[in-house]
Amino acid sequence: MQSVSIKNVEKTFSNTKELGSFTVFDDISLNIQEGEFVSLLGPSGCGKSTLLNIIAGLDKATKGTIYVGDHLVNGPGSDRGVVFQEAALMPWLTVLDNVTFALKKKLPKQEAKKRAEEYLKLVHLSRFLDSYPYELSGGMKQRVSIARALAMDPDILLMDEPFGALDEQTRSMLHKELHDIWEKTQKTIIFVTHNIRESILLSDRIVLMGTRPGGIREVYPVSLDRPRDTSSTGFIQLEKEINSVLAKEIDKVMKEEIGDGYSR
Amino acid sequence: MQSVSIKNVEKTFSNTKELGSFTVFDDISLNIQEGEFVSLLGPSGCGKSTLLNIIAGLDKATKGTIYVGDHLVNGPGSDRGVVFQEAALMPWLTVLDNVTFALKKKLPKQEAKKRAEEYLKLVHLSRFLDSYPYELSGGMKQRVSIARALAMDPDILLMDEPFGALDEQTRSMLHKELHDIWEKTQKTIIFVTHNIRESILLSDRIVLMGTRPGGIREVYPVSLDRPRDTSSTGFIQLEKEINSVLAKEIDKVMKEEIGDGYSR
Amino acid sequence: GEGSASGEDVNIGYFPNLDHAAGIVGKEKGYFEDEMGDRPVEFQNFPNGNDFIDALDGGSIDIGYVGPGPAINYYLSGGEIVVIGAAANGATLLVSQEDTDIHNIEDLDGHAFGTPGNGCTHNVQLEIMMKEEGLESSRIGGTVDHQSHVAPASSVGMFEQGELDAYAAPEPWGTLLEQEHNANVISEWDEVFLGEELASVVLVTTPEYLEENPEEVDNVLRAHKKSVEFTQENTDETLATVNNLIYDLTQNELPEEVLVKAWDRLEVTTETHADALQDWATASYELNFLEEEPDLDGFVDTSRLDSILDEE
Amino acid sequence: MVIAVRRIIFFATLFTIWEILYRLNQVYEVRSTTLFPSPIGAVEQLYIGFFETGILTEALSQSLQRIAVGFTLAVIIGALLGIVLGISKIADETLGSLVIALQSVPSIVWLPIAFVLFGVGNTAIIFVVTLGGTWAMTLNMRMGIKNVEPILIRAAKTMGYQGKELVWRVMIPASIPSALTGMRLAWAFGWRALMAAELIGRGGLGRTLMDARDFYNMDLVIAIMVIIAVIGLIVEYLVFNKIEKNVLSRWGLNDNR
Amino acid sequence: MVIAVRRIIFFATLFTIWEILYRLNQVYEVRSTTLFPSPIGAVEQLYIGFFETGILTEALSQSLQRIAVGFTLAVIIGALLGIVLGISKIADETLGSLVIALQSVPSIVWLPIAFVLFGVGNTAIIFVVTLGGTWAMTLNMRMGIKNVEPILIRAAKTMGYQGKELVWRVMIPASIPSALTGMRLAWAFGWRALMAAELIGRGGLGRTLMDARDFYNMDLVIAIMVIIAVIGLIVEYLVFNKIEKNVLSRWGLNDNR
Ligand SMILES: Nc1ncnc2c1ncn2[C@@H]1O[C@H](COP(=O)(O)OP(=O)(O)OP(=O)(O)O)[C@@H](O)[C@H]1O
Ligand SMILES: Nc1ncnc2c1ncn2[C@@H]1O[C@H](COP(=O)(O)OP(=O)(O)OP(=O)(O)O)[C@@H](O)[C@H]1O
Ligand SMILES: [Mg+2]
Ligand SMILES: [Mg+2]
Repeated sequence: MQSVSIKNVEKTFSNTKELGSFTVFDDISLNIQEGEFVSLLGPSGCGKSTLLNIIAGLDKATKGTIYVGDHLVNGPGSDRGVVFQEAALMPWLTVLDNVTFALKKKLPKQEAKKRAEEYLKLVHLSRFLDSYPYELSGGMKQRVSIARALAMDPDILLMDEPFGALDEQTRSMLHKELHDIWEKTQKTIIFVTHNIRESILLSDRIVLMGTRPGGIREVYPVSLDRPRDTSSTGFIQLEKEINSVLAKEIDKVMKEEIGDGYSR
Repeated sequence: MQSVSIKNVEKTFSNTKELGSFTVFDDISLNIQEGEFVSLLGPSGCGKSTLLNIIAGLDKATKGTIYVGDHLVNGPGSDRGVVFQEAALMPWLTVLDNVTFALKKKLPKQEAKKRAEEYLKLVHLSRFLDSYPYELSGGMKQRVSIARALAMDPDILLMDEPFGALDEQTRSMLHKELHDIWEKTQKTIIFVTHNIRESILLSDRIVLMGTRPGGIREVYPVSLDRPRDTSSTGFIQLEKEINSVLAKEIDKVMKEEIGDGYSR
Repeated sequence: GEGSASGEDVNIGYFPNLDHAAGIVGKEKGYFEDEMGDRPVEFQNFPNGNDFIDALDGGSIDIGYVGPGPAINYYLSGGEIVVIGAAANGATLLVSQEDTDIHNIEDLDGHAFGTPGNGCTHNVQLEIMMKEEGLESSRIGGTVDHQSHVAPASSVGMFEQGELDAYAAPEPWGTLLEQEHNANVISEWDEVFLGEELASVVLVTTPEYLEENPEEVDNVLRAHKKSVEFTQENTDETLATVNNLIYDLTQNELPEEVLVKAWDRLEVTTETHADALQDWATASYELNFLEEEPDLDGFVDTSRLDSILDEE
Repeated sequence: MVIAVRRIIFFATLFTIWEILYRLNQVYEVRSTTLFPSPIGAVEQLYIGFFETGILTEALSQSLQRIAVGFTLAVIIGALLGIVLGISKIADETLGSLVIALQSVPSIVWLPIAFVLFGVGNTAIIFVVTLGGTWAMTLNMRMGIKNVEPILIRAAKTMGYQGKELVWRVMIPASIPSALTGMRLAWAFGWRALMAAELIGRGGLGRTLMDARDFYNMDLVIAIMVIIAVIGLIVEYLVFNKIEKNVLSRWGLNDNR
Repeated sequence: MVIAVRRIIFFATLFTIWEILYRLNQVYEVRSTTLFPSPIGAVEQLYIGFFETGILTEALSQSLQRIAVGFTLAVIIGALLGIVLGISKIADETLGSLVIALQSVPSIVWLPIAFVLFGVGNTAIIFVVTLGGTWAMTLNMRMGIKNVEPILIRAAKTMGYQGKELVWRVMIPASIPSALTGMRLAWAFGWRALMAAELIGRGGLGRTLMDARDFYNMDLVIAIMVIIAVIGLIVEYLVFNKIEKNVLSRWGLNDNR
């Protein structure tokens, strides 16, 4: 498995006519160990997806570098599997084909099919193997996309709010599955979520990002024993702490929006 | 404002080659009062979005009828505003224009603009009025879409997981705003969510749907006083109850997937 | 005003080509205007017979110079057209590519010949001569391959690249092929079928126009006569006029020696051989270009021209 | 079935109106009677051409061979060019300008150039047909590629797809709707170019058409038009329409109203 | 700037290679020397035609008027037709078949029909040009409409948009990329049809081109090609490209690779 080290990364979008150039964050550094499970938390628009995309090699950082193991990231690769915030399914492929599509580069056809079916069963979609994406509900699409990334079995899993559109039961079932897979395969996982509980439940460390200006605000190591109990005091304590820091971030934005700080 | 009454509604998709015809639910009846706030809960793929679309007039029920007030629904109308599960923004319009787009049919230009700006401020997007949708994060798109529906000020609001991609702070801020708007304007609101807490927090009644076969399992009236306290015993009690029923639904699916009940 | 012949203008059509010298000279020298008095004259030039006929049929020209082939075919398919005089006779040359051994009609056996149009004047002339030698075109199952729409312009390139063996050429292209590309002459202009007799350009109008505007027709014919006389007496100036027109249209001139030589292979004249036209049409029928036996009665009416020629 | 009936009624109505117009014109002579074609006359010509003289049978078989080759080449070349222009900015800015510059150049201009390059013959004709269809395919393919949802390309990249495979497995499938329009147009403009090219007199429907015009046999001209149209319809319903229905229904785009 | 330089280098290279080929051919006579045009000769012809004889100036102004009217009509009619076909299933099954049947019919066939309908003149030419461009616009617009993301239409419907307004405010904006390709093709095929139509002898570049061909002035043929190409490029970069850049960047499709 692989470590990920992020060094002084800045991302500026310069194509935006309206805002001139827009700096999402300007100096992010973070070292993620091999086999570590790190969550990214932060208000909407703070740059979580942007950072994930940079790690995935899909976007270029305007400054700074990312290393995966010893390799400088300068493009996407199948060592890093991504669950996108949108489902990103190929509309011309069936559910099953969408998953095997991701495996064809690695496995022979029959094996790819078998493995795809297995992971689709995991997300309860066995009945919909031959459906096309437009025939699926929002949550079903997201589950296909999760199955696809898991089936790829990459060293590093980058997950952007993978469980956002799922009901709580399915979600906690998948929490368990993801946790098992992680334990078994010792993958490095970077996990974006809005759900503080979810992040505490799953991660070794929680990275809290802020906005305006964007960047890392706090990093919380989670030292609770697994499996974690959401009603334990340590859990509740941490949840409260993170919540209050996040609340401050949101407040700041709110003031900017409503107060005099910003005028058009 | 308007009541909504759903009478023996069935929805079957007959175009699916794989599954033959697929019946999502076959007999849903529900009366929603004027000014009532009703939440739809249920496992992924049970037909919440489908039902919402039928009420919106976008899909046709294969059987049964829907009345809004005295009118039989046979097409979409601006009396029913919809927040879609996907953001559904026009990619060629800026954030501001996307919102005014929904108002142009009702208001003069200047007024439309003013109102759009107001609601975009509410969702903290004043800085991004002139951005195009592709320049927004997932949560930001969803907020535009919420602002758009609220600005339209329809009699009936149909919201499909509107807060799914938002961080908890923004989410609870919007809970408050939505609640205030609802109290002030006495809108009828049908609200799809996966978040049991959210549904208890906001609604007058919670409709719990199931799948395979699809349909309404239970309807829970929420009689707690507002503003509701998530740590009150009534709240926790109800949460547990709903949780356990939902868990049963999911279990059923799981058995089907993993057990012998279903084979390919 | 466009697209109709009504009103004041007299619209005259012609081709920018050597055998249309009468029309070209008349236009350049202003003979038509002179005769027409205060009625304005408009000229239009055409690249091929079909377009000319379309224009006449659609009423955008009233009168004009055209080859007999399109005129006869149009007449025989029920079109309203009448020949009121000849403008030039001759002007067909049969040539073969320099590397072929084709020097006589019978040598064509097994080779390919081209003609500017299908069943055009030159096509019929060549095929009827072949028929006398017992040869038939591939069109009717014979052994000589026929390419029916080789524009004179294309013929040069095809000769150069050896892709066409023989060509029934209108002047001045026959001469051009002979002089510039060393083509063999299979048959001189006066040896081809109907040779000197067959009109290469005739002056036509519609019977309706003839009936309703006899004076204008007479004026045109008078100018036509003047032009023909001029060209007969002033070869150099005529050739220069034609070449200038070509230059004005294409920024290019034909070599002078080609024009001079070609000039000898045709005869600008008002002499109309109605029987040659009938013979040509009959030959066309014999060659299966026409389905019914042609009867050109009423196609030629040179009475007005004859009386003008008699005026002096 | 309903569709077929609808279509038949539609065309039958057109046919009848046309024939009535023709007869009215014969009587009132509003327009030239020689050049106004009659649909019944065209049907007659079709019968004669196929079953009596056989000239249409022969011409058709020649033209079909040429259009088949030319169309195939146009689609392949056009697709390749379109992909290159859609993907590479440099190519779009240089080669792209050339494509735009050349696409307005009519077949009559290409013809002499083709003669110079390939000599007079089938090759030259096929060259012209290919050119006739290529640009439509190129531009549609290019726009199809440019319009692929970026997220799909990004997703495929993280799965290890790149270069040729990315094009083949993602960009091309995603551009099929555009490519389909390109193919339809390539087919149509290929025919147009073919008709122009066959005028040089090496057989085919184009030559027959010109010959017919030379003798003012407008009914035969219409008969040839009908042949082209019918072949167009056959190909449309056996090929293009099938693909389109399939693609649109897979993508859930069937009921856009 | 970089783009412009790139483009100039590209075209200059083509020009040079061509002239070299021409000179080699003059010496070795691989191909017909009469018909092989020289680019320098073409430039000369351009100079003469614009500044000495003036024939190109006149022909160009005539052709431009016709293409302007014909193109505009083609885009408008094509867009309307395409929208109708894209929206209405019945229209697609009947009128759509007709469009498909007619689009392969070449201009040479339309020409005599246009004469019968409009007489020989500008109207007939513009008719043919319009027909030449319409189908490309129609088919692209149709596919554009069919390809609009259903969710956008659904969203607009819930905001009270329907009928004409839905088409105008949602379907058309959403189909602009397709429509743009349609316009580009309508422009190109409009020119092609124009060249064919102008042969009937009412002036314009088409006629000059034919005359030049008939009298072996291949340099002038190329000069006319260059004129058409340059106009194409000007329109491309002043109109189409601007719109495209604008649209693609708004939609975030700029960096598809
Ligand atoms: N292509 C782009 N051009 C300009 N700005 C962009 C672009 N993509 C993203 N941004 C901006 O970058 C910021 C961060 O976006 P990002 O998608 O990373 O947010 P996020 O943290 O994932 O938010 P969310 O939780 O809502 O998904 C946003 O303010 C967004 O407006
Ligand atoms: N166009 C369609 N064709 C066939 N089946 C469809 C179509 N649209 C939806 N379905 C099926 O209908 C069922 C219900 O879908 P719906 O989108 O209503 O679910 P949902 O309750 O909103 O789920 P989620 O919470 O995941 O959004 C799903 O099983 C889906 O596969
Ligand atoms: Mg995000
Ligand atoms: Mg849903």
